[in-house]
Amino acid sequence: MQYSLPSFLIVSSLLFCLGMYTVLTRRNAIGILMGIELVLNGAGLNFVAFSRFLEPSQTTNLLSGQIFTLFIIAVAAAEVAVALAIVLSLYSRMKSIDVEDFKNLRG
Amino acid sequence: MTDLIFNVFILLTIIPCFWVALSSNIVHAAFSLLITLFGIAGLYVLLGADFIGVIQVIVYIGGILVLIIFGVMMTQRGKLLPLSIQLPGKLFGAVLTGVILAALLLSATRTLWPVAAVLGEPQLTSAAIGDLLLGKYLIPFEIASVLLLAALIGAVLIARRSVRGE
Amino acid sequence: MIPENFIQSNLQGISFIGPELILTLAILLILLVGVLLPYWRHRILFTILAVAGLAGSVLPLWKLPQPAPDLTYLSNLFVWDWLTFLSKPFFAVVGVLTILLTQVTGEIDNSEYSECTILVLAVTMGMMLLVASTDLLMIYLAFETMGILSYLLVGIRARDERSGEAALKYVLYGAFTSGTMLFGFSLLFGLAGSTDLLAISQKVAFASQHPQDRLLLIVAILFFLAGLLFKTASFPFHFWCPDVYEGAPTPITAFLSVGPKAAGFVLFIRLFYPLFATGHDATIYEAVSGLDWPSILALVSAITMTLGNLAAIHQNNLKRLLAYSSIAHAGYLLMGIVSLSDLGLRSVVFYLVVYLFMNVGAFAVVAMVASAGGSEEIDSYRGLGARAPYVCVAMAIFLFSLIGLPPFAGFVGKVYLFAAVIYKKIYWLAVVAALNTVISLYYYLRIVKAMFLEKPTETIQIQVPLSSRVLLLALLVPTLGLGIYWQPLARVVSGMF
Amino acid sequence: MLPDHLLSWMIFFPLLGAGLILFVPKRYPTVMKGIALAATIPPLWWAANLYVQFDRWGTGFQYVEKVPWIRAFNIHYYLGIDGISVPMVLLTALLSFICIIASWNINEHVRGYFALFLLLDTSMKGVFCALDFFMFYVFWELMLLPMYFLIGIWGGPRKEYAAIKFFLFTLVGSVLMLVVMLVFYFGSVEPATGLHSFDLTILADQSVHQAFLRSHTIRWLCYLGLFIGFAIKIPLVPFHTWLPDAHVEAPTAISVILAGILLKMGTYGILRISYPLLPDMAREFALFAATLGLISIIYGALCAMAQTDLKKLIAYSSISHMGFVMLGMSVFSNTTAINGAVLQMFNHGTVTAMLFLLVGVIYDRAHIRDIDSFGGLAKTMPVYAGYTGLAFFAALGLPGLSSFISEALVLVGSFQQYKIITITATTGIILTAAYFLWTMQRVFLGPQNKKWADLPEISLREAFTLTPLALIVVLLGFYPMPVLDLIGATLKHTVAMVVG
Amino acid sequence: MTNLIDPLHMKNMLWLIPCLPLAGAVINGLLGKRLPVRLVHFVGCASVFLAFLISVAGFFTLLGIEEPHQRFLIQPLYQWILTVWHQGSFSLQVAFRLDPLSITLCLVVTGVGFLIHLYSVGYMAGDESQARYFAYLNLFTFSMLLLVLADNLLLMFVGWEGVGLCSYLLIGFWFTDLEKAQAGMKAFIVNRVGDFGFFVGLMLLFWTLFEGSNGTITGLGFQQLRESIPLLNSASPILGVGLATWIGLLFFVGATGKSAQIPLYIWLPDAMAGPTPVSAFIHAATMVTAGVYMIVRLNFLYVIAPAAMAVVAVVGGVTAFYAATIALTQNDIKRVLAYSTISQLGYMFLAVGVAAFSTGIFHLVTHAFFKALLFLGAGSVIHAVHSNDMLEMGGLKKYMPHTYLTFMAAYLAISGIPPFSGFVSKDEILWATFNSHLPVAGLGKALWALGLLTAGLTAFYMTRLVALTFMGGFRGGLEKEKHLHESPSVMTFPLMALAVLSVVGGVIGLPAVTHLPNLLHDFLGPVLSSHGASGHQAHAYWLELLLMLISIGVATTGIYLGWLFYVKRPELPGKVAARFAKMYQVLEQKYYVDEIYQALFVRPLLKLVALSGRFDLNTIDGAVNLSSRVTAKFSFLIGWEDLKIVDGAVNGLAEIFKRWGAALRHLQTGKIQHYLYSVVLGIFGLCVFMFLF
Repeated sequence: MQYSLPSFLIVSSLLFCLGMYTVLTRRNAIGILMGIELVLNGAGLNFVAFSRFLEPSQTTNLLSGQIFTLFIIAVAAAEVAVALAIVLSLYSRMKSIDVEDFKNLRG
Repeated sequence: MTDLIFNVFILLTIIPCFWVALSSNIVHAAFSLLITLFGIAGLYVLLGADFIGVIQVIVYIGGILVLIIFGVMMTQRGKLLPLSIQLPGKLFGAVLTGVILAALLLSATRTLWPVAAVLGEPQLTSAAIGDLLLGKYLIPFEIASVLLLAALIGAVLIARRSVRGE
Repeated sequence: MIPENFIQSNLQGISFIGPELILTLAILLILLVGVLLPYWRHRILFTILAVAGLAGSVLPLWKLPQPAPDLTYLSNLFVWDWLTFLSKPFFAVVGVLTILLTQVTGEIDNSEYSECTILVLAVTMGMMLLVASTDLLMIYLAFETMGILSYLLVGIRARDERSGEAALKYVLYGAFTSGTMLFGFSLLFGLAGSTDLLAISQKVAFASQHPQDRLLLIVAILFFLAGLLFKTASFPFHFWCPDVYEGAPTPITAFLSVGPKAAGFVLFIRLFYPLFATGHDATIYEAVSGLDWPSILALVSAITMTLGNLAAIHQNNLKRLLAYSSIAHAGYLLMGIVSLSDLGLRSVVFYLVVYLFMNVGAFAVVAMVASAGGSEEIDSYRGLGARAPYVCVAMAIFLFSLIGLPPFAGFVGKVYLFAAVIYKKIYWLAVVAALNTVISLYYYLRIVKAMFLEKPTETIQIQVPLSSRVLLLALLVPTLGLGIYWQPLARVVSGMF
Repeated sequence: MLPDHLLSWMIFFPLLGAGLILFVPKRYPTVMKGIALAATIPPLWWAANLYVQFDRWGTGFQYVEKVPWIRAFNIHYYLGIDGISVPMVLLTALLSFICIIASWNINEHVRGYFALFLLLDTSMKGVFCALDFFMFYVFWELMLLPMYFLIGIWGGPRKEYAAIKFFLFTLVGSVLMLVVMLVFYFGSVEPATGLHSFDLTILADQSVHQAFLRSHTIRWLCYLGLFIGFAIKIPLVPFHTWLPDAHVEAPTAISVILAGILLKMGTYGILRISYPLLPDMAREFALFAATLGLISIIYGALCAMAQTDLKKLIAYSSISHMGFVMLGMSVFSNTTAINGAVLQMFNHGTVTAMLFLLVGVIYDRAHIRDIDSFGGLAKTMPVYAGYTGLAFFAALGLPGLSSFISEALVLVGSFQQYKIITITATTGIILTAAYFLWTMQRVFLGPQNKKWADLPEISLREAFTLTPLALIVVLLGFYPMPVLDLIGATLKHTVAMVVG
Repeated sequence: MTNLIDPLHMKNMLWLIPCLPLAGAVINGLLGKRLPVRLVHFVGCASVFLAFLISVAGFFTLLGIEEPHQRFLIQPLYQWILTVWHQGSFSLQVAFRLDPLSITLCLVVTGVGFLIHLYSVGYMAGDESQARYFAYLNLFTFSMLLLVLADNLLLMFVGWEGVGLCSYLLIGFWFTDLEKAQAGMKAFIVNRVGDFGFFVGLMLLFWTLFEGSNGTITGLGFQQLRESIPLLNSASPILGVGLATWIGLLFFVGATGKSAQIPLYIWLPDAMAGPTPVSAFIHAATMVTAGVYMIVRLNFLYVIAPAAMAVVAVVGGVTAFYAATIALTQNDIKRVLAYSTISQLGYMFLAVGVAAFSTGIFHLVTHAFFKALLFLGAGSVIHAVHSNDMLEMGGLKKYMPHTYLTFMAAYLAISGIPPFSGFVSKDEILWATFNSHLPVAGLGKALWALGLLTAGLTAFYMTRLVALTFMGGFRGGLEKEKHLHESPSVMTFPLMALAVLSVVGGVIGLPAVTHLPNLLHDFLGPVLSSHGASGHQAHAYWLELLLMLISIGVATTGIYLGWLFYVKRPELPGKVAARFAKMYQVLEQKYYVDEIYQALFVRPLLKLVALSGRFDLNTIDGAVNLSSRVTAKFSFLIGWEDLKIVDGAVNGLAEIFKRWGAALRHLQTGKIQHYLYSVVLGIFGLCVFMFLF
């Protein structure tokens, strides 16, 4: 593939969709979490790629794309921490992280 | 040369990624994710975002992924369960994902992105990013820290109980 | 090197986010008290600190200049318009009510209490920031602050399995949908090369003229909707809602049902409108050319309210019932969004205000009854009217208001929303909403029926403490008052758009 | 003597009483009842004064009060009465007063009962006096709440079902009305101010309607929405199933209010809102409405005949009688029918109130209402039988009693426009006679049933509630002009407006 | 006295005629229980007597007016109904009209009424609810007088239904007997069927005139109707039949109800369940003649509707004959008299049908006398025997001489023996029928023959009645025989008074052949349309005489046969009955008309009623069941087969929602996986819609 914007977009789309597929098909809560990470990384790659390839202009700063990715990483960290805390707390009681086991709330 | 490196990194990103999605072993999946994230860090560097690449390695791999792997390890004690759902569900998921992928690819290639006619030389971004973070993005930066702090407090609260085994 | 003017403008702009800063201070204070004075871990202390923080956060607002639609600050990250100005007290009230509700009910343990107040304050701060933001990055950050911390709030009662399950569902669902929305953000950034909403909206308007770009816009809109409809608990992204609402501690449920939901709707106004609608001047908006999302949203609105109402009929758990009711109300609120007019936006804001009081009121009663020895099941409400008349009358008023019967505020809110769609001549939606009102009557009345029309199955006396009664009164007054004379609020809302 | 803002006083005075009742300690139920009674007397006095002082020849609204309420929506606190409102207000005031007395034996949740009753009283009077569509709607809906509780808490064995059915049905009607109301709001522009308006007097001016409100489809749909809303309340036959249930389960006084006043609101609404706002559609729907009226008359009578529950029978008879009102209101070639219809509203209010009070009397004693389980009661309770006979004969339209005049006027008037329908409707009077007499026979005549041989005769209090109504029934039977001259001018105006 | 009969003065007193009995009714009805019985009697009788006196004064007042066409007094009391619209109005007054026709009826009603009130004092002695009885009776008198005196059709209708009410109340006077109560109900409902016709006729009449006169006709006053009736001729016919005919027929339907003609006569025999004085007063003398009165009152309408007249005549004639045949076989004394009443009413309709209005009224008056007498006599007998069954009577003449003698007077009158009143009036009817100009050729003669035959039958069954009751030996058993006694004088006095009237009543309408003035005819003349004079041309005295002789012959034959059958050879009836067993049975069972009506109308109606009742209960169920089927489909589609759809006993609209709600709940599976799928599916679905729109 060429070093061009579409190539990166294709990669990021693949990341996004594989992440989505992971989210859909995993029964393991942490597995689903990994899928979500892929989705986030797809978005992050998009931002960085755009900040590289777009036409710079007077009014906007393309670096904001990179900054965005920075924040995505920070948010992802918080998210993973929270999600893992929840998963672990559930695991300590239920001895399971299979999402199929968590269906007491329904109807 | 650049293209070669570029393609290597792409493969480094995408192939383990499939593993993440399809592997039947959660540990394999976790390590595949590690490789993917490395690949993405490489792509960042190739895109001239050296700072982000570094952060990706330090925070994402050094922090988040370690956390995930830690989680995986901690939760492997119980009964071994099928990692994924049944085949029909998978197929259905694959179809849906495929459709959305098609839409994304189509839009990625068709859209008239306002790309620069001539690709500028990549520049070092650390300084500029630092300026922005202490300038325009100072407030978001602070807010992110509040978020992390609060998330930390909450996560500790919840996890503390689980460690105590209540 | 930091440019001088950055510092200058930051210093000026910081005063605009005074409320958030005060909240942060309060958070730190609570944290310090919690850590340094472990023997002082009394609920009331944290409550006072948190309420003081929230109350104090509103004070700076009156020192600030007159809001204006184009008054942005902090490098265009935020805007200082009437919506921002009024949302901050709104969310402060949401926070105060939540804190007080946590205080008067015993659902949150003392050991979790300080963390709980911190998280509530932080989420409130996130919501305040969210409504002020006009930059994708800021929106994302605030959105996630609100989201991630509310996952924690749902799971805070760690001793409870249902709480944990709810938190897990919430976090996975929320992270996935917000990730999807983020991907949509990234696509729009690619189109505009900027994270500033104004800049993006110009590009979108421009791009919508090109057939090649339409697919991208559609994808972006759909990804945006995934996030927004998730936050507002609308079909087809509502599935998390009943489970999370049921599993979460009741005060938190009340909080989620008004706070993040309101933030989601404000985000529609703040994010979705500028990007995908044009023509603010004419008091009527239009969808950007070629993208008929209003029709889709109208459909979503109709399905949401019908689904919420129908599914609520069979619920025996009051929290779950109210969760479905809140889905239905999201459907009603979407009518205001669909109408693409100033009247529609006003109606959304108006409805959110009255919804705050009546819905928190209803949840408050649920929490109080549960903590006074009853349960959340409808069975424990049988004959309650005779045992706890004050609480039950209050509950009945909240429920009638939720149905939308005069002379309660919910009725006026509904009139606003109906007016909005009828103004835009979307009659079918008005009729669907009207019939939904009838369906909703059925399940709301089930509760009223249980309380007043049925004989008690048990004879335990329900004692509701004075503090709870005062809190209920504080919720009753606006619920009733705004139903009889809402001109002041109407004027405020009219000034916003 | 009379206060300023007479209508406001009349409407809200009971509400003051309700507020006062809330503060009476629980151990003084009689005080609560006394307050409730006291709260209905001044409105009755004012209503009587209103009746006397009302200018019979004026076609406009009188005793008008208009204050801006919600400027944002151009909503006004707007009260006023015309010839159609006055008899309804009078009837409301009278029946409220009577019903409080009839409720004297309520001993369960006394505070709630009387407070809710007075709230109901306020909302009913409000409906009959409101001239702002929004206000009308508020009062209209407000009525549902106390009614729901009054049926649901103090009702019979299936009270929950009946109460919710009542609520659901009527709410269907009112939400449709809400939609139509907003369509009218946006569809009209007040010429003086350029604002949209809820003012019924302004909306009645067809020239304020904007272009889209002139479209036939919109008008047709609007009329249909209003019509369904009101038809449920009346109730016309396909929309009537809530009524028998509600009546059977409601306590006596509430049945009285329900049949005596609430049903009239449907027809009142048509006169007050549908006709003035959409006169062209009123003409277009007239045949349809008349047909529904006819179906109600015949079908109601047939169903009444099939009943074994006394209250249900009367409930169905109400459907039948309200059918006459609808039939009469659908005639625009003369005013005889519509005069008869409005008179029938008043007469049915008094007659059916008597009927329900009478059923209450027997139910209080025997605790059943099954027609076939009685027999020979005329021997046991001759005075009671006398009152019942009067009420029954009034209900079956015996000449010399009030309903005859109104039904005759309706029939005579309708005959000009709808020959076949009217002739078929006239057969209704045979059916009505049949089921009332049959009931009379099964309950009162025949050999004395030993089981009920020692039922006590009607009490003085009960007689006191019945006597004023009986007097009105007889008086208006011989001399209906007191009502006819009240409504005549207004209805002439109404018909002229509809005919255009 | 001169003051009293001053027209101006009289005019203002008219209201007293009906209102005095009303006052009596109110006093007795409301206070009766607390008043001493004597006072109740006094109030009851005196109020009617006073009304009678005023009527007499009114009669003389009218006579005192020179010009016959000015002989009417109208007292407007108050505006009754007024509705005004732009093109017209509907205005009715409560006003009383005293003219020769109404005064005639007034005198009969108050006069005979007073006698019967008096009689009742004796007859009802000892009954515990006499106050109620007298209140009803007074109320009836009031209603009847209202009917008679009313100046407009609707007011007349008030009286018309009022008498029906009182009839209902009095038939079911002894309501603890369920059969009696049912008889009352039957009477009222059958009358309502007639009233339906009356009312529709009234509406049709008003609107036809209203439209014909471009809105200048605003009321139903008789004077106005009379003047404007030609407008009916210019109205376009309905179904090819002129409006006058339609209206005439509709009113006649009303008349058949009230006056017990075919096909609505069935209530009258049952109405005998009431106390006998009631039967005498209401169901013989006055109320049942209201139909005749009404048609005579509307004579101006009927004369322009010959077809309607013909129908009236035919129905009258046939009813006369038909009822007489039934009367032949009845054993209940009151039933015989009831059928006889129907039969005699048939004569009256025959008379008015052939436009001999005054003759109809004449027969009405004489019939009132002799039939009241017959009933009162029968009442006296029943009072003594305590049974209605003639087979348990016999030989009463020696125990009850006064009753017997007075009864004989009436008997001869009804049988048509000259010079008794009945003969005069009946013969006048037959003569008028013979002479009539009905639209169908020969119909008049045929009806005459039928009338003649009926006269013979009448004489026969009356003879049978008299023979079974008074002749021979007592068949009621010894125990009863001991208690046989003559009635008290308060009962016999009215009998005597009526007997005198029955004998001499004929003088007011002497036939032309006597060359004496026909007083009644002349008196009524101004009220009647000129056309009605057809029966009295000054020609063919020989023919009239001949016919008179024939009718006398027929009557005597009838009497002779009756005497032969029931006195001379009492075994004959049984033989004849055995010979014509079928026919006898049909007659005895009154042609099975009650049963036929039951099958034709009552049962289908009850079926319809039951059907409606069930339908009403089930409509919602039906809707719910439909929706449940839809729901079942829906749940099948989404793959949750376990969703139980409860068929059957469900009620309430809410059930529909409930079921959909239940179906929807299954979407909320609680599985995170499904929820995550829903996100992607949601995006996908919205995408599809986006492209569709």
